[in-house]
Amino acid sequence: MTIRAAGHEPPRVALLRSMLRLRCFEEAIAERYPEQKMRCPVHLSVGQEAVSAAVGLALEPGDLAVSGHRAHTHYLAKGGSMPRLLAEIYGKRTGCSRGKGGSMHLIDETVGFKGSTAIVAGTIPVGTGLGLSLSLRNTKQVACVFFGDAAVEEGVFFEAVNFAAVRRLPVLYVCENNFYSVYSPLRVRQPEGRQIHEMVSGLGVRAMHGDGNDPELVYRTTVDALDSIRSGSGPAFVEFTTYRYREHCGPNFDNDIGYRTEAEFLRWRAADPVEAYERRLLDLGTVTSEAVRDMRAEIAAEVADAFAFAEHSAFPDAAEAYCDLYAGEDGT
Amino acid sequence: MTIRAAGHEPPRVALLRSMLRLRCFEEAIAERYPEQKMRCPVHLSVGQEAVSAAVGLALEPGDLAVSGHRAHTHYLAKGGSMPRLLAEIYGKRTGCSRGKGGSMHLIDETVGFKGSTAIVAGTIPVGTGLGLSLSLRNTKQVACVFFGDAAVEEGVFFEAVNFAAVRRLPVLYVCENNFYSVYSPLRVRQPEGRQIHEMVSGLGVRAMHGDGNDPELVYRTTVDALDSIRSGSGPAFVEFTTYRYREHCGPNFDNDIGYRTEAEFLRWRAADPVEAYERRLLDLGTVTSEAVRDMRAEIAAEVADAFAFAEHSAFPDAAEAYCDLYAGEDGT
Amino acid sequence: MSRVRTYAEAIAEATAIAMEIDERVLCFGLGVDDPKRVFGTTAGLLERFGPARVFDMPTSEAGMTGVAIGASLDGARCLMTHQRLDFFLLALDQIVNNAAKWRYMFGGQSTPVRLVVRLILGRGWGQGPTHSQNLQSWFAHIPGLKVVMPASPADAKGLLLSALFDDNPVLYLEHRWLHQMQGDVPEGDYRVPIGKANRVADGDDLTIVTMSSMTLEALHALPCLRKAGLSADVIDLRTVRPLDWETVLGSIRKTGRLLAVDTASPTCSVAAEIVATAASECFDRLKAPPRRLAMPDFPVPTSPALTANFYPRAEHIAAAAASMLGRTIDVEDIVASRTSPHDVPGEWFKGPF
Amino acid sequence: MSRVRTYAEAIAEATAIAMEIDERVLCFGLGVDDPKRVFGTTAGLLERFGPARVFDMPTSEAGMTGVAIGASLDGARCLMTHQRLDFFLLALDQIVNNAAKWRYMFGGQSTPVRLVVRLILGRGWGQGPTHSQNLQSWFAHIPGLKVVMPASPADAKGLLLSALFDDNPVLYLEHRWLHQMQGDVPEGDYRVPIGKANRVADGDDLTIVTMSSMTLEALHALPCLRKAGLSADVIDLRTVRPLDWETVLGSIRKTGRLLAVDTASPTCSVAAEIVATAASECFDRLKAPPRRLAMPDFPVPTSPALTANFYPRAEHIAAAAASMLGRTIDVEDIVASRTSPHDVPGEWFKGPF
Ligand SMILES: Cc1ncc(C[n+]2csc(CCOP(=O)(O)OP(=O)(O)O)c2C)c(N)n1
Ligand SMILES: Cc1ncc(C[n+]2csc(CCOP(=O)(O)OP(=O)(O)O)c2C)c(N)n1
Ligand SMILES: [Mg+2]
Ligand SMILES: [Mg+2]
Repeated sequence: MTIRAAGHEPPRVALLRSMLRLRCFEEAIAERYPEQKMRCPVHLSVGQEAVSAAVGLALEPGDLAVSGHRAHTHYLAKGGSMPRLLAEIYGKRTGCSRGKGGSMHLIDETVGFKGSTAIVAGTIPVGTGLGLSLSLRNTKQVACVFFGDAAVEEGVFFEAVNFAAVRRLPVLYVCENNFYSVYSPLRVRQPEGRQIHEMVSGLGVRAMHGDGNDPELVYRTTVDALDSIRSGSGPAFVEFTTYRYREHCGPNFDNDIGYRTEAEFLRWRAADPVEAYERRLLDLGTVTSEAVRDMRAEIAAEVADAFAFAEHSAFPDAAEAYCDLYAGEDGT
Repeated sequence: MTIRAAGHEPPRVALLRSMLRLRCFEEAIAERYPEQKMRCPVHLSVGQEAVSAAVGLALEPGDLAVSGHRAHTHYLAKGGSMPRLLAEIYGKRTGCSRGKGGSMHLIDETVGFKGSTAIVAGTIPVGTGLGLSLSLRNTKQVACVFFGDAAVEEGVFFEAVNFAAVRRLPVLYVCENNFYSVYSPLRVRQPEGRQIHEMVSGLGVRAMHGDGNDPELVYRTTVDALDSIRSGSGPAFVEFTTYRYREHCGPNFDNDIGYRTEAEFLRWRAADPVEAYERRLLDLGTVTSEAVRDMRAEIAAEVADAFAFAEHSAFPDAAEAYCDLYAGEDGT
Repeated sequence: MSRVRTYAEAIAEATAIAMEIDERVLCFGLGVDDPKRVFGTTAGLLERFGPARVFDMPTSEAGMTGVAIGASLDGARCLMTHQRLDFFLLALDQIVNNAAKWRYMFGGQSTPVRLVVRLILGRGWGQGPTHSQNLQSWFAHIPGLKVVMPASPADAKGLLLSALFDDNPVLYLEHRWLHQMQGDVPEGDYRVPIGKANRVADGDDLTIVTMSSMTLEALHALPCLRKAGLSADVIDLRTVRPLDWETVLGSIRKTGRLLAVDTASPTCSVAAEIVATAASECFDRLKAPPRRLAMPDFPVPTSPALTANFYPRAEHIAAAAASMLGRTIDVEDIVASRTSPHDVPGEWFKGPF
Repeated sequence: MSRVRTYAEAIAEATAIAMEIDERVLCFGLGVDDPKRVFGTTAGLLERFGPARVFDMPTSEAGMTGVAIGASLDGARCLMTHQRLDFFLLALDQIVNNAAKWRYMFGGQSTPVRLVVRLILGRGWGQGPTHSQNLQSWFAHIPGLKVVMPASPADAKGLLLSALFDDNPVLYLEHRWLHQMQGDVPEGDYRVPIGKANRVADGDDLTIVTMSSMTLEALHALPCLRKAGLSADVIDLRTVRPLDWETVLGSIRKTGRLLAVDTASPTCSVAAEIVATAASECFDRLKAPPRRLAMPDFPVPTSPALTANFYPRAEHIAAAAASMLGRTIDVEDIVASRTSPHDVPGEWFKGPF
């Protein structure tokens, strides 16, 4: 079912600010990636910011989250540190995973971001297990799991969702359906006419969906889902359609290589979620163009500082490769 | 959806005969298992014969089938040799798997039985792959996969069914829902209110269900599913509810140990599918009691012969443990 | 104080003690709360700790391993049980890509993955190819995992308690044939340190390195060797990762001869690792080629006629040890002393599983 | 006739030839028909053989492995590709419990499992802990599997063709750093037999056993050794199961010294197997402790600062070989000769994957 009624007033300015921040950050990575200093794969969410921004604001600070390979914006929206994220991508000791993880393996437990990993669907059961523990601790916290449309093709997705349903666990599953897995369209991966949220309904989990480029809708849907989870109704699943602008992995545009059309891209680009929302709030008078200009300037400064931090941080010693394998004793 | 209309006339006498044969065979195993000569786990289908009998008759001889740990009756109903099955359980060289496999690993490619294995859900993707090859060969054959209600909890079930749906493969999924996995009721494994067939519908596969103790209903439903598969509509899923009388593994009754009630067992036992169908055909005049007596005598002789064959067959040489690992060269 | 307990009882006792000490210990897996209680190894837990902490699960080995990891990241200690190791093949992505690497790949900054996976090693009574696998070398190959294989009731208890209070993922491989074995088991919160081997016999002529049920087989081989005037150090590894090289290599340096016995297939096995390390580290002290004794490099067949001499037993160990010392010995005593068929752990076993 | 081809081209060529010879050969996996064609290794196949035989799949590694097994049981020959070996951890149940055992557990009476799984070994450019694993020893441990690891374009072609026409499941491990490597590749249906090693250099002082990219590193180490007056047999295993013991042990018997080099973690590795077997079988011929050189027993970190000396390279091989002969040598030439950063296979590589 699609949530249309306004249940909760979205924090409009914060939404816009968060979207602008995520966009600015990811675009800066794209711009500077060719310098060859970020020596790890990067999966950018440019075009998909509305989901991260709105879900990030809908979650409580005490809620937990996990994610997959395309996690920068989930990490930031959950409250993760931009300089430490960037330092991680640069392979620096100050990185959020101290250089061990790189762009695909992020953590910041201080803000409830419990980890992102690079195996498709690999953290879906992990997030479900967070939910198991939360339910046993009787807190009102929720565990949120971010993943893409391909992750629902992995068996562990079903196994995890089934278990969450059996035990009515406080887990929010957030599926960002951007229609592609690397270069593969949904058509070769899922049956014709499949609606992911309908399929999940069939598993016995409350499932909602909507336009993932409408931050207010995402916000309302997510708040609604979170309310029902916190009230003890068990897990919920939200599917948001959106679109990735750049290549699956890396900084470039790749509509020319043939797996999708330039026209398709341009259609989505024309309805860009960040620009559209900015216009909307300006039109509504919720923000002034001056306020937006200030916001942008602040964000640009934050991003520049994060890059400066990452660039100026030291690399780990080669010897650090040999620590932190085991807990206890000397860590090795 | 439940099939109620009689689309295809069931082969009534053959159904009864097959059910009697399966019952008689499995009861004989139960009776003689304490002799300690069948030295491998056995999973009996006593109580569940209607599904095997009816699906076995609904399939064409050229169709293929795979199964899991509880496969004796699937094997026999598909046309597998009773003496060779029993010899396998006895660990003899004449066994259908030459003593390598035992009760849980059965094969007879001459009748299209392509293998049963002991890992829950392990052959569901294998059967789906048979379907892939059949579809590429453009035959009208169907691949049939037998499994229980617990197998749908394994991720590979979803992965396989999803692929079959994407490619519209000629695969018939037969789920025998006997409400238990070993001692575990559905309640601790699947969400409240889950109907397995409904869940599978949600995956995008035509799903039907019905009383698995009514052989004619099973037959009609299966024929209907097979027709739709052969007409090119893609895979179908049939769920039949039924009940296992004896312990999960082994020859005994175990309603006393507490995972299910004697009353529940007696309810099912009172509506025994074999006895009920025999009465029905006698009432209808489809068979005479003499004919049934003859049938029973024939079957008893067949079972006795199979036991004699199994008992009198030679054990394999110990050295045979070291052959047939690799194809080609010397097989090792 | 010690009391006599079975290996299965020792496991249940260790679990109960851990659950008593730390209310965040959870125990789950197929059958942990069912009438058979996983061969008795979870007896009494449901009654004592209730269904919130002791529970059955869907047949979803992969997903539930991830669930255990996730619960541990919120502070739980998870004990997960599989009735056969073979079923756990479905879950290797979660254990290797997540559990083993979680701490390392996040730079040591995560909540620890406190996860113990109990894996039962099947054998005999036609368990066959998909119910009898021994994959300890797979786990030992993976940095980030710890792997224990207790051989006695006391170790079953002590290693399980250590595993449950370790801050790393631990695989606990227990042998189906040991469940009914009896032995002294210390009371209370008894721990056997992970990573320490156990010299279970002292001798001079050779070192026999063993694990799990092979420790018993080696001990049964000793009288026969003794008769021939031969004595052996028997080193029960207890833990196959991290491996106690000090004890193992110390013994090999003393005796100059190594027979590494394994419950698994030989190629790239733990026994291979021991022979390789001994050859590299004790080269000058070796008096004879180091040798391993393992399962044949074949799957396990089902028919009892095919398994008769398939698993290494005391007589094979005795014969191999003697031959390394240039002797042939009579092992008939060992064979003759056996009262139960070769495919069951004892007379008490009547099938079917 | 030989022509110069890259390793990636050789793979595509072998696949095309097999698909030409046998119309039952299918090629599938994530990305086999996409614009990048799995680093070029499936280039041209879709155009030539069409979407019925060359196709993408859902992100379902476990299920699709079972699908491949099933299709093969109906007579197909399946070639399945994974962009990283690490993703295949999801499918181990199917490959071990089904593919490896299918023939054996049914007494040799089934249609053969004609399945080749291509697994790409990641390395460099921050692939990190979950994109760089080398699990050949796991596969080598399993009876019923064959495992090949080609080191040159010619072997990439010849081993793939042999694998595709083998009647057993074969794991084909190809190294991401070799894809752009050029070499002579014979035309046509060229096959390199599975189970035969390749002596790629001749020498007297020691035997260096290698696999995959380590073969190149060993070859790069030779000039430096030569300068110091040392010569080595370099045995490229090509196949790690079944292993060509005749060639390997023959060389060790000749030289008396063994350095086994592996792309994986050391514990229970293929290198351990080689050292162990050499110690058992060639004990009397060994002049020095056999040694292995492998990855550290750690996951692979991501930062380039952490991987600089993490992987064994030519300089480490040269130094280890020299030290086994009681020499220390200067390896600076090797390091100095390198023009590209340590974390990329060559200047052509600019990321991101
Ligand atoms: C198990 C596994 N299989 C394959 C991959 C390779 N891979 C990395 S990202 C990706 C696409 C995932 O698509 P989706 O879930 O839709 O997320 P998106 O990239 O669109 O955000 C794939 C297939 C992987 N990392 N893990
Ligand atoms: C992967 C795996 N997990 C667990 C088991 C143990 N096991 C054997 S049969 C069985 C029950 C399966 O129940 P169901 O699928 O409903 O079939 P039924 O026994 O009721 O016919 C289980 C859990 C197994 N063989 N494989
Ligand atoms: Mg996507
Ligand atoms: Mg059942």
